[in-house]
Amino acid sequence: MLEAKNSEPLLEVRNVTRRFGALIALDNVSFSVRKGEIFGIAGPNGSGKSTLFNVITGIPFPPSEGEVLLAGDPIHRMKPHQISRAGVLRTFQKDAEFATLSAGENVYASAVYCGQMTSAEAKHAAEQALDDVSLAGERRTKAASDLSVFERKQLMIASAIVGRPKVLLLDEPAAGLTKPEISGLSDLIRTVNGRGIAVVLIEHVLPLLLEVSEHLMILNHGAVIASGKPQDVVRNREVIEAYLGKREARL
Amino acid sequence: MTSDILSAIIVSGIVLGSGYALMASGLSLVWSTLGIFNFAHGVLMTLGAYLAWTVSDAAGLDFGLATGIAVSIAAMVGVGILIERVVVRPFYDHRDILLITVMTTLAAMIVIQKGIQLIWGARLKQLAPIMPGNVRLLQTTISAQEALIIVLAPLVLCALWLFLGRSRIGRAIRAVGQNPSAARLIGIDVSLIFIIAFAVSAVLAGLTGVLLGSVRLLTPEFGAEPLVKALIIVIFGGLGSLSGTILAAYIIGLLEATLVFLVGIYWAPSLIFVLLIFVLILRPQGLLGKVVR
Amino acid sequence: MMVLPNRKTWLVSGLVVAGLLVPIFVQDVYLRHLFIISFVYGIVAASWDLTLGYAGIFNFAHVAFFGAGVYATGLTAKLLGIDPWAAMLIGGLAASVAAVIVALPVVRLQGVYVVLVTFAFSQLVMQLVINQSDITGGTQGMVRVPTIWLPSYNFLRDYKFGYYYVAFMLLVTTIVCLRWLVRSDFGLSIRALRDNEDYAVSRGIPIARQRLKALVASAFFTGVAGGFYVIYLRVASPEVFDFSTVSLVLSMVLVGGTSSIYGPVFAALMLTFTSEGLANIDNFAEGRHMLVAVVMIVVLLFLPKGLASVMSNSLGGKALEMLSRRKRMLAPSVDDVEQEKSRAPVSLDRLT
Amino acid sequence: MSNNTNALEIVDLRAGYDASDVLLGISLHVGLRERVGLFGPNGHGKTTLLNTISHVIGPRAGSIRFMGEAIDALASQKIVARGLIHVPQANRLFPDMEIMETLELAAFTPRAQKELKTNLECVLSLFPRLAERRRQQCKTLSGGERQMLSIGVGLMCAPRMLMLDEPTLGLSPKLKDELAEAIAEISSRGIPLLLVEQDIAFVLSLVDRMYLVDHGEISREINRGAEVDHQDIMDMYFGSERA
Amino acid sequence: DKLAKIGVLAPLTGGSAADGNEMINGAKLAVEEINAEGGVVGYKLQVVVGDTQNQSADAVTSAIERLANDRELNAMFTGYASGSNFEIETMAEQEMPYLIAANSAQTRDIIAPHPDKYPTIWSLNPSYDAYNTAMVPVLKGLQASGKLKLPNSKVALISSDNPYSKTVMSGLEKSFKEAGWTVTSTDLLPFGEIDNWRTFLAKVRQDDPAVIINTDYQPGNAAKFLTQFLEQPTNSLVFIQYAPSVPEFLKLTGKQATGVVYNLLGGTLNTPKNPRAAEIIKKYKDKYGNDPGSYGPALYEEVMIYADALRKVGDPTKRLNIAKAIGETKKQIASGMLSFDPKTHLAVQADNAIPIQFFQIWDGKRVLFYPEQYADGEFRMPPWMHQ
Ligand SMILES: Nc1ncnc2c1ncn2[C@@H]1O[C@H](COP(=O)(O)OP(=O)(O)OP(=O)(O)O)[C@@H](O)[C@H]1O
Ligand SMILES: Nc1ncnc2c1ncn2[C@@H]1O[C@H](COP(=O)(O)OP(=O)(O)OP(=O)(O)O)[C@@H](O)[C@H]1O
Ligand SMILES: [Mg+2]
Ligand SMILES: [Mg+2]
Repeated sequence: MLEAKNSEPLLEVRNVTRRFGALIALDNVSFSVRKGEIFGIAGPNGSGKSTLFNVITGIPFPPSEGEVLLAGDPIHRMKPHQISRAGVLRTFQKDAEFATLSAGENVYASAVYCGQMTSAEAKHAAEQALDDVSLAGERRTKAASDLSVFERKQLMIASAIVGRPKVLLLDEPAAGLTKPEISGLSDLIRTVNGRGIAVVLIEHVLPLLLEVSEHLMILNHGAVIASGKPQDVVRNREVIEAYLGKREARL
Repeated sequence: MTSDILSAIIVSGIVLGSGYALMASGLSLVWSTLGIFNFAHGVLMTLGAYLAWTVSDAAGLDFGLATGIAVSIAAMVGVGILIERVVVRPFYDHRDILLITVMTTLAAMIVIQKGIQLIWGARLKQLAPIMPGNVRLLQTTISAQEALIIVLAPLVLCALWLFLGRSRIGRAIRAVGQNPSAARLIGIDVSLIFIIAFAVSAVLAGLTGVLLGSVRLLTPEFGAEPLVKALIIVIFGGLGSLSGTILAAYIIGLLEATLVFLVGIYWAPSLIFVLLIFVLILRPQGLLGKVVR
Repeated sequence: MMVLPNRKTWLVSGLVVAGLLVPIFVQDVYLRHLFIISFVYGIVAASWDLTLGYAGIFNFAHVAFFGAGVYATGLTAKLLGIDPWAAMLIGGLAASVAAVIVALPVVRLQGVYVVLVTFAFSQLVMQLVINQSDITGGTQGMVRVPTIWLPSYNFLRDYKFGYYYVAFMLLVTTIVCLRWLVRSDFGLSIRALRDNEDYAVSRGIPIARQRLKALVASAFFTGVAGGFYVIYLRVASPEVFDFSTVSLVLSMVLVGGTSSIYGPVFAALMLTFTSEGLANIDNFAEGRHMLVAVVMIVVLLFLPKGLASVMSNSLGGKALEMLSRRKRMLAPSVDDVEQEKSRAPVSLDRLT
Repeated sequence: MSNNTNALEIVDLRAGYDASDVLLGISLHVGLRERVGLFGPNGHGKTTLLNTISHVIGPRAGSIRFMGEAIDALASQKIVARGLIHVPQANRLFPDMEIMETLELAAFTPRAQKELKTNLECVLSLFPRLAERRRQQCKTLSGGERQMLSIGVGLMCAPRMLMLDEPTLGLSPKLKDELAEAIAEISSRGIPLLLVEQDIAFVLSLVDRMYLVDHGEISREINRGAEVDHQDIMDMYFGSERA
Repeated sequence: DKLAKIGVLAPLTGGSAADGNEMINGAKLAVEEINAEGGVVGYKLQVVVGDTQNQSADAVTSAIERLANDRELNAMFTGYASGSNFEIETMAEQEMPYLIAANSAQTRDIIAPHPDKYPTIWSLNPSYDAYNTAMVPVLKGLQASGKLKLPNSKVALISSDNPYSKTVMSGLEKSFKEAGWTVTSTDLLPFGEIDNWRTFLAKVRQDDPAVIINTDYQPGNAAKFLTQFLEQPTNSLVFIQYAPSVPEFLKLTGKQATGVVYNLLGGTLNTPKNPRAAEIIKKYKDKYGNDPGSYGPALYEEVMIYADALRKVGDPTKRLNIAKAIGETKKQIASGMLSFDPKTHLAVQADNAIPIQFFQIWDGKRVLFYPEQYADGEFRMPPWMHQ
């Protein structure tokens, strides 16, 4: 594990910019995630966090400028589905699922197409992944659309970890979850990370964010305003000013 | 090419365009807002025209054109509501509402069309023009009726455009189309909105029928070709953008007229289709359609 | 992953046997002809279901694929003198090629824009056929297309006995292949794409390739059906491109129920026989069509998922559930509607 | 009994979806100037309760009275017209509409029309971001921005009582605080409040009284008087989770 | 007494429904008349209708199979059933007596190679060749007699993309060129409804020809063509193929049509010199309240011809004999003196057989000015031309 940490960067984002007409949603952002690292991202609403995930995965759009490298190879020109297959898997902030497919099929499909597994492997991997997110029993055969909000979140994560990710991008997974669910989530993140998968985590739920992430980056108006050890970053005045607000700072 | 050729092209282009714009307006109203493709829209034009004919024509009740038009427009309100009630409402919350209503409105179309044939027979008919005689435009002569259409079409469309974009009801229609339940939670009566939308759209169809019914010839299939034209124009203009629809109507009209002159009537339609395909490949969201996502 | 419920398996095998026995018990040439025709339409409708229902592609060029099959077979068989059996295959291939051409723009487009391009395409194909009148016969059509034969067997003198079995075999083969396709991983992937494009891509599913495959596959079976159609009727005429043909087949798909394959086939049989049954009534030409249309609406009222839903659950239960749905028709829950929308083959907010 | 002491009064309410029963007899009330919280595990019926009150889904049994009048038979738009406003959970709003259009449309009922100006100012000052982005389409908004708009829409409806379903969903910590203050300010104008929220700190900072929802029933009621801290509630929670 | 059913194939729904209904009416008119006189050799006739809808191959075949399945039905009649007359093959296989009016070109193409294979098929219409050849001589005649004055000898030809119109156009082009005319344009239009002729007419105006010929036979198009031509007429004779013979053409164009010329092969020859036509038209109008086009009388005659044959043979199930009898027909019918050419199974064309008729429309009336022996009026210069 340890030597994995200080090894060369796995995911590298170099001077990435994304414009929407006049609006600059991402302004020359650079950072790198090391192998096996848990990398936290936070920032005010509309600061460009999800957009960052969008341009990294090419879904639905690539960066306007700049490049993204995975283990040294540029991926920002690849087709989106190839990027996923290359090992960069994301979850979405809005809930997303294959509504008419059963939970099982949701995950299986990802295993086959993203994980490039044979049918048999995929079945097994799917079961495994669903266990990981503890989505058990008859809920696996239910159509995804009949699952509750929380169950669908679990499903989305399961279908990501089954796709042989090198880097897992989680966009506000804890939004709307209860304390116990959140602690469950942080365990899950640790387990996944334990398998040598790097995790990039966008979160507004600070307890989770500060608990799990080893490195924290704060965006504001599409630009990086702070980056480093979580406990240092949260003391940064600009961060408090722009993002945390007084109360959170006091805690 | 000589100036009178040029004017001939421009004039017939505008005539065509205005016609297309009218055809598209009503369809666009329910389709690009409520997301329901009303296959019966074309046949509603036919119905409107036939009603006006029966009331006005000497071979019918002979009450004069004004009455005829008034009656048919009034009737269309009812028809629109009926269509909404019978073939759309039962499927509001169904998952494939689009596909299902495609089917049910298609069925409605067949019923009405065959009904028309049953009642009025298949022989060609023609409505008396609202404005008889010819007028000279640029160096070309066109029937006064067509001149009327050229004038009316933009008015109708701008009215519709303001209605959808600015008026509360208009916005409510769009809101209902995009997210009915959220619309309910701000106090919009969804079913009422549906009814209004369909009634207005039917009236537009009737109006179109009445206006075109004296330029073209009435048969039970009268509305079929306008429906297709409307479909093309609404999509080409970019769904959800009425201004796009209007633009598309005139562009296609002028394009058609020009091509007819350059390559002849024969190849013009095919060429237009080819051009459409290329435009869509370059602008997948249609002419003025906003980028989806 | 999905397992076919047992009673369904029984039902299906039962139907196959019944289908095989029909010509034994039905001597009536006219009825046999109706079966043959509805089998052809069954194939066309079922394979349209692959693109329209499963892949959620608003593909209105499907009937053009059929036409491509009709003319490709007709021309190769008549002008090049290729054996009609082989010509049918050529029809399938021709249709697939047409599908590839359509796919090029279509895979890039979203929702309804597909309608326009596919529609335009079918108009172009028709124009082409009509325009090449010296080989296709133009609007008049192409007559005396040679028909299939077997050593010492004449299809023209057996009261459509042979044609029936050819058609039936084509139908069964098509259904088997289509069912296999939609239940394979490929089938899963196109449904995933239909449900949520971005999400599917983020799970490694290639949009363009899967859609292309879907179009080509459905076009192939349609093309072969077109081939048989022309071989059987021995005439190819441009009416196959008519809007009335489109609406006929479309109604079979939707009344039968999308995403089911079986449904459209039943609908094809039902609609053909109802419509022809009514043809016997005098002075009822219009009424006949009106009545059929009304039947469609009624079917959809009680079985909005089409005839197919009768096969899956018991009719009674289905109808009841439908009624209960209708009661709360105007009050779907928030999540409900969002889900309903996202469940639609092409989600509405992408259409509007 | 006289209802004039209560804005909202619910007795033995039952509701659910097609096959499943979700609410198994809920009774609660919200006073005329009261802020009440609803707290409970996911999937236990909080949203369903709000959906039933605002008649997004029809109740199966029980009674709902708003300002003394029975509303359980009324259609959603009628309830909104009376001023009982429901800000739903994770609302997708109207994808193709612009922010301003949406806010103006939200003041749909005649009553809301009258207050349009003032409410609009209030919303825009509460969420300056919305003012910056007047012409941006809802579907392109960020998660938090959409949440802002959704709350803004609720306020535009000229509420006489507010029901918020997880309003802090996806909001930055700073914005949460500002939202809390705003809500407090709004309800201090005499607008009663029914608040569903998972962020317990946020709830406690706002409400006078709190119900715990558990498997479609009210498992417990906690008054401000009875000093409870996070931990107690967490305990009940895990208790209810185990159950 | 006994029943002899006869099948009538007709497009009752879809674009050609008007023709279709007329066919049925014509046939029923004849049948009622026959039955009123006690039927034929102890058989009462009964019409069974087969709807060919949009004339698609399967619609037509289904209709035929349905009728043919009825053992009591031993003859079929139609104006036209399909664009290609492919059904002739089926009829021949079933040895079904089949009388057909239109599309005689297609009929000939199918039958001429080996007539003996199609003993039961007979076409009421003669070959269309006269459409190509008759025009130029007739114009010459008019000019010679000074009734027609043409500024030049340029002709503009228009056709719609269907075999009928195209054959006529190319035929005319040939004969005009041979006669030393200059053909300024030969335009082909897509088949179907055409609303806007202006750009096209503007082009024609440029090289103002003395004669404009539109072979598009669809009355709607023809009417629009004429009205839009008259918005800015040129000094040219306007000839329109077939369409003006359809009743509603006159309704639609009214006075405007005055001066338009058209010709007709195998159409009802409605002149004092051929009383039978007038008689049939009157019966038709009395019964159905409107004037028939060509197909009402055509089907009436087809049934009558069949009745004669049945009278000769005496047994409807003797299909070949019946068909043979039909082939030997020689009688005056609504369209002239009918007899069949054994080589093509088409009606014989000639001024003293089935003549080609030239009409000019004047004040909403059709004036037959050629051939002389039937003529009921004279050609006059159209109002829009320099007198
Ligand atoms: N397609 C688009 N068109 C225009 N603006 C966009 C588009 N997508 C995003 N934006 C804008 O870009 C900014 C960044 O959006 P993004 O979703 O990345 O924010 P975020 O950091 O994820 O915020 P949140 O924490 O609320 O999710 C927002 O202001 C948003 O409005
Ligand atoms: N549209 C629906 N159709 C069927 N069942 C549903 C629907 N919406 C919710 N449910 C079910 O009703 C139960 C209660 O859901 P509800 O959303 O009310 O819980 P909740 O307390 O709001 O949870 P959360 O805190 O995640 O919002 C859940 O089991 C859920 O699966
Ligand atoms: Mg975000
Ligand atoms: Mg909830």
